[in-house]
Amino acid sequence: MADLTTRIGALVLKNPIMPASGTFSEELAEVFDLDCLGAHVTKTITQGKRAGNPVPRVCEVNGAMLNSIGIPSKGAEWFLQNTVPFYADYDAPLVISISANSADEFARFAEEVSVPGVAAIEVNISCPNVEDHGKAFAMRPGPTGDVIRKMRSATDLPLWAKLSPNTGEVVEVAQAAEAAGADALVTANTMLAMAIDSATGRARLGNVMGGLSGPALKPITLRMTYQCARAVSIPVIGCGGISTVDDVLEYLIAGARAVQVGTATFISPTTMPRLIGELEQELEERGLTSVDALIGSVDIADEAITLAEYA
Amino acid sequence: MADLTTRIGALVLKNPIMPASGTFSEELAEVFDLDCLGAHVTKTITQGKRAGNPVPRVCEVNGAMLNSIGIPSKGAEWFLQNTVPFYADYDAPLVISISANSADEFARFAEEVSVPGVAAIEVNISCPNVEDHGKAFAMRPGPTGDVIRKMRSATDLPLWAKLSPNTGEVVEVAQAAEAAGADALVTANTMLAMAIDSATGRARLGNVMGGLSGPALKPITLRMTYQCARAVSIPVIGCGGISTVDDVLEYLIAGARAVQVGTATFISPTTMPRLIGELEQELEERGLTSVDALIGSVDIADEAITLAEYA
Amino acid sequence: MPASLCVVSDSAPTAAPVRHSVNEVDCRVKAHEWVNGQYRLLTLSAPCSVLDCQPGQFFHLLCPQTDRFHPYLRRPMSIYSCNREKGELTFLYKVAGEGTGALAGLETGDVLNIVGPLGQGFEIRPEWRRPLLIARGVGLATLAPLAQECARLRLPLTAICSARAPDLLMSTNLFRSFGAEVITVTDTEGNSDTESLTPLIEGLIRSRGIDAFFTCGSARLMRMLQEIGARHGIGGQVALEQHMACGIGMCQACVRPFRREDGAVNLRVCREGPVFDLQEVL
Amino acid sequence: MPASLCVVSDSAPTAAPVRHSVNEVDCRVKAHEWVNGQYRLLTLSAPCSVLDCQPGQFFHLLCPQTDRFHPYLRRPMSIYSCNREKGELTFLYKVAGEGTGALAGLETGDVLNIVGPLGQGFEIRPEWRRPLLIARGVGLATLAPLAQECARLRLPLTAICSARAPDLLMSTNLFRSFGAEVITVTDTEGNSDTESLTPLIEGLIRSRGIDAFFTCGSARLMRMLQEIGARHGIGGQVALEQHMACGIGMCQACVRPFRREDGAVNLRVCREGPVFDLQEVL
Ligand SMILES: Cc1cc2nc3c(=O)[nH]c(=O)nc-3n(C[C@H](O)[C@H](O)[C@H](O)COP(=O)(O)OP(=O)(O)OC[C@H]3O[C@@H](n4cnc5c(N)ncnc54)[C@H](O)[C@@H]3O)c2cc1C
Ligand SMILES: Cc1cc2nc3c(=O)[nH]c(=O)nc-3n(C[C@H](O)[C@H](O)[C@H](O)COP(=O)(O)OP(=O)(O)OC[C@H]3O[C@@H](n4cnc5c(N)ncnc54)[C@H](O)[C@@H]3O)c2cc1C
Ligand SMILES: Cc1cc2nc3c(=O)[nH]c(=O)nc-3n(C[C@H](O)[C@H](O)[C@H](O)COP(=O)(O)O)c2cc1C
Ligand SMILES: Cc1cc2nc3c(=O)[nH]c(=O)nc-3n(C[C@H](O)[C@H](O)[C@H](O)COP(=O)(O)O)c2cc1C
Ligand code: FES
Ligand code: FES
Repeated sequence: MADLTTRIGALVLKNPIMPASGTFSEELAEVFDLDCLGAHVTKTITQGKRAGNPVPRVCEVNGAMLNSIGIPSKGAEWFLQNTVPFYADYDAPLVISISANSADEFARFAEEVSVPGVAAIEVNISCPNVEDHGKAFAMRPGPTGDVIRKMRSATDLPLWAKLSPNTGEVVEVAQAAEAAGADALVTANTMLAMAIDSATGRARLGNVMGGLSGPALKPITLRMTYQCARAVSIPVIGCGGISTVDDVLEYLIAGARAVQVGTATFISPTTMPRLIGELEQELEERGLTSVDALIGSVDIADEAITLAEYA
Repeated sequence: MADLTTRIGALVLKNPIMPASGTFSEELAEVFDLDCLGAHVTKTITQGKRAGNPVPRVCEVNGAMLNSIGIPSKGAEWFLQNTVPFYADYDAPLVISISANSADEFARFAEEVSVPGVAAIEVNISCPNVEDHGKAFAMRPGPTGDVIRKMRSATDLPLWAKLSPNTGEVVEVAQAAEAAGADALVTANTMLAMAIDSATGRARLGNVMGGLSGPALKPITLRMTYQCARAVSIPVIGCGGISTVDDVLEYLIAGARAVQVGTATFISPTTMPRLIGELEQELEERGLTSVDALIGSVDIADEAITLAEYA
Repeated sequence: MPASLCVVSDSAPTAAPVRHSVNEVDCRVKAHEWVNGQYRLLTLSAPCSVLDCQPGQFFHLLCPQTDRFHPYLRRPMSIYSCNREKGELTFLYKVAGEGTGALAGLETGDVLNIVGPLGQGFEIRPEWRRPLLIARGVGLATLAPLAQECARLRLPLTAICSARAPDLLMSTNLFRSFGAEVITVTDTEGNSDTESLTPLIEGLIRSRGIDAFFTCGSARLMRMLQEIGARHGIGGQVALEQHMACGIGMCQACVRPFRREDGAVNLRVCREGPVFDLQEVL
Repeated sequence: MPASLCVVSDSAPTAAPVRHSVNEVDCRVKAHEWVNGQYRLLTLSAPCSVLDCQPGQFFHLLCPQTDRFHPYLRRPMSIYSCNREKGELTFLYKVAGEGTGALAGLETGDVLNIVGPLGQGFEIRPEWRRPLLIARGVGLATLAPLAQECARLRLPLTAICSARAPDLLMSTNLFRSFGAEVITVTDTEGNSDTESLTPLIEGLIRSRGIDAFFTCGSARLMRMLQEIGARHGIGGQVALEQHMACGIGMCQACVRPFRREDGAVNLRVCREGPVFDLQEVL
């Protein structure tokens, strides 16, 4: 049996498959045993209560979806009292995703959620930075570095910085997160997009613009994963459009040490356990004894032009 | 019959459908009469000769494609002697796309190609700026403004700035182009992406990374079109993933005054004439007398939550 | 169609969150007929694992990819009937857009992937002895299993079925087969507006002693019932709809605002609903 | 299959660039058979507008979307035969991946959208009187119409057909029906490597007076022929392949480097090719 374990800094995951933030919750336990997963990653929370965006909050486009859920949050207190204990019953490490409006708030919040039962903090820096005209932290290396640095001194938990595909400075942001002390990167969040109903002329999301996720996003986030894996030495966790075992393999080959599955769980709630089984089978068919053997193995074709050889 | 004409600054186009640079050439005249188009837009050229990128230069992903053609160019001289005269036989205005390595080169090149027969210059600023560590001009408002400003003083032809979806500063770049004297914006070029063959572990493009185009790009470039149309007062030309008349309508509704059709022409070389006919039909069915009536008519849903009314 | 609905006894699905009560299963199409020009009845062979369901619950259907239609997200559909003995599950749906258009292409023997049962169904409180069902359009599909449940509980039942035109009235015979007194109203006959219905319903309250409202399919009717109910102190429930992504409570796509003790709260239609207290709907 | 190929007279397609010589048309599938375990023969009913074609030209096929396969780009396929009288166009193809997998699902009566004819076909120069065709695998499909053209020009023809195994040798009877002398070699028999083929071909040059090579389907065989050709001063042509997007010359996806007077140039396989001078290939 192939060894599916993968190491994300100090954490050892029993396999590289975990959910993406916002596409997973306790309710999925009604579908399958959540302990089969490499980790549990919760929906981003804010310290205080928040309402989220107007409906419709989702729509579909050409084999993908847009969402403008926003970050409705019941607040830290509710989360620590209800959500954290729920996951205590499982062996899989609990990664909690948090968001805040400034680097200092991020730090204070990180401290507050550094409680037993939490194995790592995912830092959702795709939210507006009140100190930078509302531009998301993840858009620039400076604010990204600030957030991570301040959080680093506020908690001992591993910090995973979740990057945004909306920036033109992917590599710079990744390196800033690493330099500031991030333990891993997650590539990536959704891409800002829009859809209009051509019959009615109406924006198809209540919030007008929203995040693109699902298969259409994959070529973009796979590219980011590749760029980041080459540019930093901390582990990179791939995320974006994964729904088949081939997608998982592509991310691992591009350099990801683990992957997150998002929208695919909406299409088929049993996607993650299926991928775990299929990944194991793929490794065996390829005669590989571990996931490690695949990670970063991408073969960059040389420039030679070869004629197809038919046989 | 509905009035399909649309005005892009000083230019009046007989309809809002034109090709996207790099997905159109003289050869398409063998498929249909090119004079049916609103304008002709040629593949980006550089002043000197260039070879382009290694093969494979294209691959398909989930209902879209990646390309890393690069900008193979026979140079300005060849272009002025061969390509410009070819299009002289047509009424449709000729828009030529150019690229260069610095703002000064852009300006000199613009001057060189400002010859009779050329109706406008599309400025492909998605190419590396040698004066900015190879970062594309279109990534930042500063370099974008520089290029347009220098070109503005070098030619009287209308300048269309073609924006990139890879920047995190779409609105700022658009406004910089407008402030520097651009006559129109084209939103947008391809998005940097990647694909790996999971069976072989090989990057599927010879150049490893390449540009995503086709339907998967539409939600992103439609969003840019909407953002730009609200942020500038010069015309915006939508581009990205257009293949159906609904796509055309969505862009017009979002605020585009015209659209460019790229990859769809590869899938069906008769796409553009078909879209022109269908657009006319749609306007008539909606009882609209002109394209203008649609442009920018997007209806931003109010926050009221309404129950579906079945009947 | 007079299927015996299998109702879960007392424990609502949320009571024991860690049992695997939601299943993703492939089902074969047993039959698929047009009920009228707009509605189709889809009958699936379903395994027992998904047939433990309540009236008002729904399934999330993975509509197929066809030449013309390329739905991506699942589509929520109320259970129209569920028969454990026959291993049968039916849906009554209106062909609307991409997803239902694709669904309409399914033929006997084809496979459909479904997730469910999902959500909270109707609750018939012990004090409700004389229910009135008011359904419009596809709301008839959602209320049909409730009518059956009323029959099982031997509650005398009155149902008002509303539609645009008489040929779009469905399930009236099914309601009658459950012993319901059925009143039909249609737009074409001009008796389906709230001005006509309000006195009709107030008459029923007086003559039949109606003490609960159940409705689905029309915001207008729901608002009317909220008013009548408030005036007469009559409670009830409504099955709501909202655009969904996950259908099982993870994504927060499907929220709507509700009146609760401490002001308005957003609740998930897929999870806390689709059935809600009539007066709580904002 | 012994179709009479309709050859365009003198003017190559590029000569008059503004006539609408390339057409996008929907064609019905007339027949679709397995030739062996890997190859299928697809026969289309095609309108006259696309039947003005040369051996070596190709069409760009819009492979259908199926449950399993979702090709996006078109797929290039050589014309296997083209019959103006019967209004018929055939393709012989190997089921390889996404696109050909989808293609293989086409049934008689289905519609396939094709664009063409495209590219430059073979040119049989007047000085070439004794051609040798060397094809491997699917290259047999591309060379078949050339064999027919040789027959029409009454040129005595020799063809070497190479494949992995004897059951994958196709079209040999077709070649024979055009009067060709056919020599078959296969990997399993151990006589298809260049070490075995070089003396065989040099023998044919001596015994038959071969003065031109035409090849398709193998880089290895092409390199071998370049060498033999250079040694013996024998010219020829090769049909090449390259990944394509547009297929009509617009996108520059399909370039390959060629030797020309002024050094190496990139030429488009879809436009300047797919047939090129054997010695120019780099
Ligand atoms: C809990 C629940 C139960 C339902 N039960 C039934 C039923 O029994 N019979 C029936 O005919 N219809 C029912 N509906 C409505 C049904 O889900 C929609 O008609 C269907 O999703 C439309 O999909 P479409 O692709 O054909 O339409 P499109 O308009 O193309 O759909 C586009 C998107 O909007 C969503 N959408 C459109 N209309 C609705 C709606 N009314 N409610 C929620 N999402 C919508 C779709 O799911 C899809 O994601 C129910 C809805 C809910 C929420
Ligand atoms: C001018 C020309 C004529 C051809 N004639 C024939 C023929 O008569 N019979 C036949 O069986 N095959 C022929 N081929 C090869 C045929 O086009 C490929 O086998 C086919 O595109 C594979 O598609 P796929 O989706 O099944 O494979 P995949 O591997 O899934 O294809 C992935 C992508 O790579 C491209 N690709 C893969 N292999 C090739 C190839 N060898 N050449 C060009 N692009 C490729 C595909 O077009 C597609 O875009 C020809 C190719 C060219 C360029
Ligand atoms: C409905 C929805 C809600 C999401 N909420 C969050 C969130 O709260 N925090 C976050 O970091 N990412 C959130 N995401 C982004 C996902 O975690 C993931 O990065 C993205 O969807 C790309 O992966 P996918 O294509 O597999 O879905 C959300 C995505 C969706 C679709
Ligand atoms: C093969 C190919 C080549 C392209 N070459 C250029 C180019 O030279 N200059 C340019 O500005 N854009 C180029 N583009 C981008 C297109 O003009 C267009 O912006 C992009 O493809 C999005 O539109 P689409 O989805 O309709 O294809 C190219 C796109 C493709 C697919
Ligand atoms: S649809 Fe996801 S929470 Fe209701
Ligand atoms: S495939 Fe586009 S130029 Fe050849």
